[in-house]
Amino acid sequence: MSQIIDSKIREDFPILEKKVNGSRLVYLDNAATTQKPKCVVDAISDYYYNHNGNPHRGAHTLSIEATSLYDNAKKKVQNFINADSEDEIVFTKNCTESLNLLAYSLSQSFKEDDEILLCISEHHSNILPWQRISKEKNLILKYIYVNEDGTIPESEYEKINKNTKLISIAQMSNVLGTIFPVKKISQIAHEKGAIVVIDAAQSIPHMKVDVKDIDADFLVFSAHKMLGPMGIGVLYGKKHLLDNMPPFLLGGDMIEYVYENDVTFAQVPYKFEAGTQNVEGAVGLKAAIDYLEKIGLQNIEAHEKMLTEYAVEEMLKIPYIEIYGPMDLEKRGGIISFNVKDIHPHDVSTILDSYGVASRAGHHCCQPLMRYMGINSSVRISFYLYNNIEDIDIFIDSIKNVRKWLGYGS
Amino acid sequence: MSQIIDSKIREDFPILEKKVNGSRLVYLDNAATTQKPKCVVDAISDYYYNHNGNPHRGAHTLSIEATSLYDNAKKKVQNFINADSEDEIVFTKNCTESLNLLAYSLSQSFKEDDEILLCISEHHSNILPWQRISKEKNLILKYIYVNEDGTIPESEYEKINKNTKLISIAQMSNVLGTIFPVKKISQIAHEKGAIVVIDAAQSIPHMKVDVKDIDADFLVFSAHKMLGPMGIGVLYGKKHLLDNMPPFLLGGDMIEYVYENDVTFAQVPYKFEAGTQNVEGAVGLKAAIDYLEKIGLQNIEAHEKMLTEYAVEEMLKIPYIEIYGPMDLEKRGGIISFNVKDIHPHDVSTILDSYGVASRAGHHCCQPLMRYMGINSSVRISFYLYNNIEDIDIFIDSIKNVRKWLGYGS
Amino acid sequence: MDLNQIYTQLIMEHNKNTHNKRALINPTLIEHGHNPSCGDDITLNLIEKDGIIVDASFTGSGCAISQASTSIMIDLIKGKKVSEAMELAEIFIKMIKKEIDDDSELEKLEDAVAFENISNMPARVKCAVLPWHTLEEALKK
Amino acid sequence: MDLNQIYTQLIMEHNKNTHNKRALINPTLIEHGHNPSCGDDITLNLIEKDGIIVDASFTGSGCAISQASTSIMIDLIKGKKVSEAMELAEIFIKMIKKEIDDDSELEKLEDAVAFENISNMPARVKCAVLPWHTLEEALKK
Ligand SMILES: Cc1ncc(COP(=O)(O)O)c(C=O)c1O
Ligand SMILES: Cc1ncc(COP(=O)(O)O)c(C=O)c1O
Repeated sequence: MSQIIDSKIREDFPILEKKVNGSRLVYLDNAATTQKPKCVVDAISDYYYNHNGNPHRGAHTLSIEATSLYDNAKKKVQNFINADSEDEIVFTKNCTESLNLLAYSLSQSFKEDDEILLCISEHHSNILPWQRISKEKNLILKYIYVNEDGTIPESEYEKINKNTKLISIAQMSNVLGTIFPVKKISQIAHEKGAIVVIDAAQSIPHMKVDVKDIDADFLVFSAHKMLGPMGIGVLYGKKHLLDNMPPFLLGGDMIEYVYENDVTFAQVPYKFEAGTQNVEGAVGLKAAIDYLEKIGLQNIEAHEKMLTEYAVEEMLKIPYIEIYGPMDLEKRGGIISFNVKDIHPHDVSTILDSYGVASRAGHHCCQPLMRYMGINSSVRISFYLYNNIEDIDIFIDSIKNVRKWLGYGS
Repeated sequence: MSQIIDSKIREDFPILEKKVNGSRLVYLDNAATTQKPKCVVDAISDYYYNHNGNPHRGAHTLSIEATSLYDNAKKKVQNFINADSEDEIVFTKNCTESLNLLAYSLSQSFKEDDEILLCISEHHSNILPWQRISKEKNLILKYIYVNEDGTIPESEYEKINKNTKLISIAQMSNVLGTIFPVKKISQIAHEKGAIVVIDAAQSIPHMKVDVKDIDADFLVFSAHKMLGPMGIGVLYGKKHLLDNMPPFLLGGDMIEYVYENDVTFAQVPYKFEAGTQNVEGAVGLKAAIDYLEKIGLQNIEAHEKMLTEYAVEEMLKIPYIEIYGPMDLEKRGGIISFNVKDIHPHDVSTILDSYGVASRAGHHCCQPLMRYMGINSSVRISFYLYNNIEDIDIFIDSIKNVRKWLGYGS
Repeated sequence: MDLNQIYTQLIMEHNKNTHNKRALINPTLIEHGHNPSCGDDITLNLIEKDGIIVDASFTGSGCAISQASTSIMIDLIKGKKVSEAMELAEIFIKMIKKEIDDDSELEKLEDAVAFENISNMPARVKCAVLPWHTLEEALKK
Repeated sequence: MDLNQIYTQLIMEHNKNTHNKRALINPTLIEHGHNPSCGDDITLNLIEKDGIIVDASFTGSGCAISQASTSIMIDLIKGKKVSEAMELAEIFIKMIKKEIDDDSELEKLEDAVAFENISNMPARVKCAVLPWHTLEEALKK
């Protein structure tokens, strides 16, 4: 089978050479975190060996270099998501912090009985911050429920109404793999005057995301899920919205004047970036985006679609496997959650691991969805640009052995 | 002059080979951020090339390895500060986040008219979070004022009284260089029933800090100021205090059960660590502590004391330099803030940089202190283990040229 | 990692065999134990009389390791004194932490020794230990 | 970085010479400008009459760059029309951003061209631009 992305790029990822339990590493846990190409790690070393300084505060060369690297990373992110200005990009430590920042800062202007709307398939990081402010401010927290096939029924959109203050939804579900129609959602939401937050943690690593096209008011994601380093995340926000929000974390570098009992804050985006920022992370994220753009987001998307189709096809041949999420593969990305009859997901993962296959088992930080689906947990595999047909073949061979290990006829 | 730490260790820091404006880099901005030894950068590469996975969530090999590296880093920090258990160590993104977490979580149990006591020399990161909760909860924010020489007069300790709910103070001032008697302060505070927060951002990189010895209830610091990577900070807290605090950031991995409208949280320390944690940062911090321990904190302290004495001695010979902070050098660490007569600190820093000397100019995130001292800003130099006598000599030679550049006789 | 050391014949049998997975009439002690992160969730039912555990059973769901560990534990503690059961729990937990050198200690665990190798699989340790922690909680009351 | 390109004779003179640093009686426009991060802080006083800036001065403190830039700007705009002053501000800011190719444009800035090289020193750009931004704010009103 011909592949869209040449397996040669696997050489850019030294960890893929690793033997796991004596076997070739088949890394299918990309929805949790991704592996790093050499260029990202090299960018980090280069930063520390040639340019390291505390940015924004100094008139000396290293500090100036660090500042300019940090600012360049913002410009890169701005262009990557097609934002209007680099001032619309705030760096955080991960997608989770971005969502906490939003919930805190936005809630200051929310009023009793305002409605917050989430999808039942949201990640805990996109539920808990809204749950907390809903309790604190007596807001009403509502959920959009999905169909059996993991898509949103038309009738659920009626939950977006004049009282809806904010809707926050993942563009791609990290369990179902569903790609939700966020452009349509933001259109309906904006008609009703609601703010739209898009959790792009699972989408942006795998497809072109254009904040203008989908008209997101806010967009959040983590670098570590898109080849970048851990410890850095992004919050995009429309400038006029960010301008009117109070800061979240307080501290050095986000102020104008500090008095013993008072303070005035710096401009956006600085007012949201307290303390010493993670320049290393910014540099690594920029290198990751450069790499993704070199390969091409369209190619990555097509490559993963090919892998997903092949994997689903092969998995459907195995009678004791149940797959969750849309079976119309046009509606999903490269994430497949499933269960093996009679076998607990953790045992499945452990057995797969013994063949070198990295999968994930559990609730995937989506307990409300699990409960809604009536399952305790599932196994999940998820693809990225460096996966290939051979990975899928090894996975399929391995999964066929799982039941035998636990004494069930295959 | 004989040095305590052999300049050979400079070879461990590749960036020190860098030429700045044609000159040898003399990096004297260590209070802002420190340079990284090869072993720290190597630990980061090794992590990404051999062990990278999302910790705590997976049953596959890489995830297990990442978990164990993350946990080992906690154990390392625990031993480094002599905490009772690794569960007392929370990783954050920087010292600033640690302080924001504390202010938010502790304030939930504070009541109107409770007093919060800070020192006037605190960093903005140790002022603003307390200012915010003071306003929200109608607490009373008070300051301890320092003497002309940057030490605390005995009478100021009377501000610690029965109404004092919390005192938060830096162990070493990042402007004055003063090492404050935190052991004595926590003793007085505990007698009055107050909680003691120690900001160790400037102290822990340079001297042995033992949380039991100083009896800190909480201790916070950043890895990047102690040879570690950016993007990771530490919050230490006594277990029974952490147990009773609500979480700050909410999201993945810090929960037990999540329902559509409710949640139960995981145990300490996990309940304070929301979202994907910075394993890379943890690994880098561990490598940094290993390195510091290999050199020996006592040696580092002695080495810096030697450099400070030499630098102060030479600076005192220059009539147009005014030095701030304790002149009793036993009371200070390796930070020297000063001004050059007639010359604005930013011009001083720019001119020093032209000689390859990295210094810092400004308010050093301590505007209330600056205002109290009656100055707008100052120049600051700060030392670390890789600095040597030659660095000081170059600095002294360069500073003597500053006034000439701006047309003032020397 | 050798799967044969983990999914042994014994563990497989206990995982599939449900003789201990049943309700118990009039239990004197009921304790709920769970590993939220993996979804293992068991309820331990005990009938204690004069310091002796005369009957025990469990309900709930979880992975093969947690299910088998619970079943093996129940076989082991039935008929034992509460104090003996407590001692066994202690030994089991120490075994998993690799804190036991003395083989005669291990022998007391009988079939439960099957979990000795689980310490090589940090991600699954919690599953094996769950019933024993739950037992400790129950007996402490 | 060549210090000679930054701390030129002209800038040094304006930094030390205080002929523009004084109070102004009955100014028609007062504008405060500041760079919180470095502590540069100036107050610009202008007397505007029939669309002409007839007098100007400043007070405040800051680094040599900001002080000299303010003083040079004041020399330049005194006697100029408000519209001309606005144009000069625009040219100055464009010069710093390296957006001007046309030398005849630059010539209009006269002595203020001395700051052309400041764009090579990102940390000091704010200092040079401060008075011009302050002027823009004042004249917009
Ligand atoms: C005394 C003190 N506290 C807190 C901080 C804040 O540290 P960070 O910027 O790493 O959050 C600093 C450093 O800037 C400091 O010097
Ligand atoms: C859809 C979704 N949202 C949010 C997150 C949280 O990202 P992070 O853990 O990097 O903060 C994740 C990843 O775990 C995710 O899959």
